Amino acid sequence: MKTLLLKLEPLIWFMFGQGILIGTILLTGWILVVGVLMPLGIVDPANLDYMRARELATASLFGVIPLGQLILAALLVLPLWKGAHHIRSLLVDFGGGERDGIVGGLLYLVAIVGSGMGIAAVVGL
Amino acid sequence: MEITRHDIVIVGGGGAGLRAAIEAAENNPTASIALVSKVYPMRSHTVSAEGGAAAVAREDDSLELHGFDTVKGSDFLGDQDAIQYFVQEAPKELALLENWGCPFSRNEDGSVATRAFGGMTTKRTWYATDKIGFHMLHALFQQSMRYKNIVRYDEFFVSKLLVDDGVCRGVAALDIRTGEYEAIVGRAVILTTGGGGKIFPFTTNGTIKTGDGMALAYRAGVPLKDMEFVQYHPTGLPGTGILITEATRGEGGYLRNSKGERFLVDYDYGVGNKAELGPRDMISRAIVQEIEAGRGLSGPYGEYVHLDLTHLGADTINAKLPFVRELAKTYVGVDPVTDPIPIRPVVHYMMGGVDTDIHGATEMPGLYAAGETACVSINGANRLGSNSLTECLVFGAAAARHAMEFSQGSSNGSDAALLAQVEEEAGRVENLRGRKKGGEKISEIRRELNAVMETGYGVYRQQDTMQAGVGAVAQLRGRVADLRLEDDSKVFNTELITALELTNMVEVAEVLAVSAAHRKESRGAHTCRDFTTRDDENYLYHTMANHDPAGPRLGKKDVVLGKWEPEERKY
Amino acid sequence: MSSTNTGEAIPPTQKTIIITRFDPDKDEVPRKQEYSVPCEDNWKVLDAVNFIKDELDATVSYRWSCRMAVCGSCGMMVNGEPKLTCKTSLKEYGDRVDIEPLANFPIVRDLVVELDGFMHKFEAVKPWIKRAKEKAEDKAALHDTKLTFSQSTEELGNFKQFSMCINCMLCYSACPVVANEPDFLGPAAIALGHRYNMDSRDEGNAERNEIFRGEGTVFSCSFANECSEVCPKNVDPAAAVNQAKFEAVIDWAKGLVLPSPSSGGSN
Amino acid sequence: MAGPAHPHSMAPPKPARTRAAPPQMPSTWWNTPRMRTYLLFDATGIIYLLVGFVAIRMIRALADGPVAWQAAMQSLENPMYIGFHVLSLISVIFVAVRFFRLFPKAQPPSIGPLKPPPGPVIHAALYVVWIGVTAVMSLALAGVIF
Repeated sequence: MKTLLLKLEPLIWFMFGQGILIGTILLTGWILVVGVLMPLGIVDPANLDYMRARELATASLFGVIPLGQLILAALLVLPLWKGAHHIRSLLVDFGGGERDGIVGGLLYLVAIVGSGMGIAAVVGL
Repeated sequence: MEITRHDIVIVGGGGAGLRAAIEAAENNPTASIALVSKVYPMRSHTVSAEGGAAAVAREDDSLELHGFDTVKGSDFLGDQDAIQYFVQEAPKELALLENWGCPFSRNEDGSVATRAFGGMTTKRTWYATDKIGFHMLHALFQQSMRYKNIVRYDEFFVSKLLVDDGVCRGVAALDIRTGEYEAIVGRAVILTTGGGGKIFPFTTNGTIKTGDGMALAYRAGVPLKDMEFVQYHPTGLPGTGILITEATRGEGGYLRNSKGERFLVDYDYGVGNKAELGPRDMISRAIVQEIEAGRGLSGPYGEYVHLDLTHLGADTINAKLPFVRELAKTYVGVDPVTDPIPIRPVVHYMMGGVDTDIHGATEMPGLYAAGETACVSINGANRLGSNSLTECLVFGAAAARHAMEFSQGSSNGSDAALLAQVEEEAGRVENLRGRKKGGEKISEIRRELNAVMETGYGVYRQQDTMQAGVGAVAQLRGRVADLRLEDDSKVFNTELITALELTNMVEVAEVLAVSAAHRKESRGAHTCRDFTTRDDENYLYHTMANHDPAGPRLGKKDVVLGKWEPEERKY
Repeated sequence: MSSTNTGEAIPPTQKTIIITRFDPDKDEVPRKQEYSVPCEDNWKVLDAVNFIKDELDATVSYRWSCRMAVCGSCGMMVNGEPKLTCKTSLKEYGDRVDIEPLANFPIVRDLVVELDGFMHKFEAVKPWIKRAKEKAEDKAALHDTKLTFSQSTEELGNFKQFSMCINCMLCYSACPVVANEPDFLGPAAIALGHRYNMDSRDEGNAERNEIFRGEGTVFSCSFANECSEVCPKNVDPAAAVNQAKFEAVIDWAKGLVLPSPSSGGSN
Repeated sequence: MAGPAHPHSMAPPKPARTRAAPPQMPSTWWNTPRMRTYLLFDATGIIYLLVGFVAIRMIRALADGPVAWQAAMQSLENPMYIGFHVLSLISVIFVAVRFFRLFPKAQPPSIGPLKPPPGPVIHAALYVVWIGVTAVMSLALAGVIF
């Protein structure tokens, strides 16, 4: 497992990099509005009713580029890779050096599964 | 007792040792080269060199000019054949160093930049901002890692040369980490262990500069040459003795006395219009005279003068002298951009050393030496700044070539005889370890030795203090045999190593004292108040000191003169 | 007795220096020993340790040499932080100074740690100028008659910072990954490899990047940035490691697109 | 918390000549302010993973139709979710601040002929992009724009 991980480290680190950079930038607005302001009623949830949500989610640029879905996919998938990678290094930092192969593999599996679900959901819109 | 056999054994992992190892390994890929060092090679004191390394580089320069500067700088005591060979090989060696990755500072056109240095008529000192020694040592060390036939013995202390029917065949080395002795045997040995500045209290040298190689050769019966010539670098920080490179003056720094005068210009100290860029011995003497004339400043660590860089501006200082700025701020709390640095002359280099010929060979077959340990004598009575690093490269390589040649032609000698010597040496040192019955304390003897050397053999010397010094050091040599050691442990016993180093220091100091006391003239770094002129009729020779239980026996060796006749040394 | 530049004398202050002692033949586990030392005002931590060795207890063992922060031998943990003791002023500490051997290294004796592990990683990154062509036919690259390579000040600037490493190993003591992954190459070794990768005279990038992606990979680094915080020569190894990651990704991607001929051979 | 440091980390390739298993100081590297910040930074990984999955749940609900979407939005009003999302907001900001501080350092001196802009410029650019995108997305989600 460790050798497989070793081979894919560059790709994993690249995904982590996008996760922390683009993920953080995209997540902030989403958490602020959908996660905090609307549930607290500061912003009226009706502004994001079903029709509005779909409209945003399926918005496209010049009718060609599915911008809404692309941003949504990034928002769903990228944070998972930052999460998986950082939990892995956290566990290594707490003496998990030997088991890193298995633990790392599992975490990235979760990220892959999550990515699959995310992309499936976005495509299914 | 382990015995390991190699083709050649190199003692000392600094500039000269690493260059020798690389030369031997490169030319003989099948040969096995032992590199024995008492510290990890990247800790060797070469690391602290700052200014630069000299070699002809510019169009307006010539080998002839570099040669003449070196001869004149040596006050005509340097062997002119060796100097000729040195200046001729220098550019090739520094180019090789550059090819191995040394990050030299550059000109606009991408070629290596050169700067002015003391006693040099043109700019020929290749530099890497102000950390040439550090960059050179690391480039050499990393380059040496490329050769699998270099076998490193890190943190092994060599306490005895193994001599078998007159031929040097290896070393008895104490593995500091385990406390066990090992016989590291080869068909030739090269000593590259550097100088012995720590016999003086106030020196730029690190604590590992205890003259081990010189003492090893001396005890083995090989003469030490010109030991009386000790270079005082004009600019060292008071208290710590940390070196402030001559490059500060090369880049235009001024020396000022307490009245702010540029005393090298306002008064005549024989340096003419070179002023701050005169040779080191003259500038050090000028500073001492300024202090004695009452125009010095006083501080917690004695009298000093100012090295003023403020007019160079922050950009030049940060670009060319960043390490100097860091040192001044860290160790004397002065920022050279805004305030002058307190400096005073400090022991820096020993021109003398193990007597070798132009190939690095000593009188004893199979024993070679290079670098500050050796005295090929290209430096004579005073070394010009930035010649030393190049000397390490040129003669490190030369010694390696000739040592390999010698080793190919000679037989192995009997392991039994060599092992017997190592066993005997191991026994001797084992008695020393944790020797509670001694009456002398290491730090006490070191302090006394330092005091004797400071009073007797400073920038200005005179017969009475030197004669007194000879007696005092001889007495110390007797007392150092009666050391009391607290630490009886086997592993990493640094007290035992310090005791062995102290013995080396006392022996080297005695040779220096006797050699200095006999030279009744003023030449280069050896300046007497009672014999103020240079006396070429009676003293134009190399002082040779041979080991003798009663004390060093002096002899003479002719200076190899050449196209430059000794003349009055005026700048 | 030392004094400020204005001359009035400052008396030494008495400080308690706690030194970790360990002799493999005598002690099972490292123990602490306290010494009371009269410390001068401008002393560095190393001066206090030297005073103890010379005057109080000659059996204390530690490494030091240049006392001007350029040889890198005297790295120790001072009050829990990796420091170069020859550069750290005693004034920064109260009257109790706890000196331990460098963290994350096996102890040989007292304050002396085992360096072979580090040296092995050091040599693993092939820290030397590698040229594709041997010297002879390499003349074109050399600068006319002076047989040196031509290198602009800007090219020199690309790697100069990473070439300032004095191998003091403080970054290895500060790095959490070194503490938990023994085969991680470590900050200084990667910075050195990166230094050669960034040197315009070197052509060994491919080989070194392979090493960076192999065992003890640069990707183990979790960018704690502690190595750059403790580095006494601001080499900024964290920058080197993360730049090396960036290069390794590009190299890896290139490897997928156009499988390059294996560049083994020249050592 | 952290177990003792790995007994043989940095162990020499050949066993130490002094003893089979040389001891090592138990290193408590983690209890300094900088290291606690770093560990917290890594710990936000858990938050990112969970936020990601919550978002996936929301979008799957959107795909299932208006009733599912409405229920999903309703479920976010549960105080547990609100607490979690407030914590996520803090985490995201904390990550941004530390990551943007370190990001310029990781830029290679040159990408081919291009020279990345100096540190502070990258630093400022990152903040501008982050705040800009957050503003646009927030306004969009809140129905103010688009």
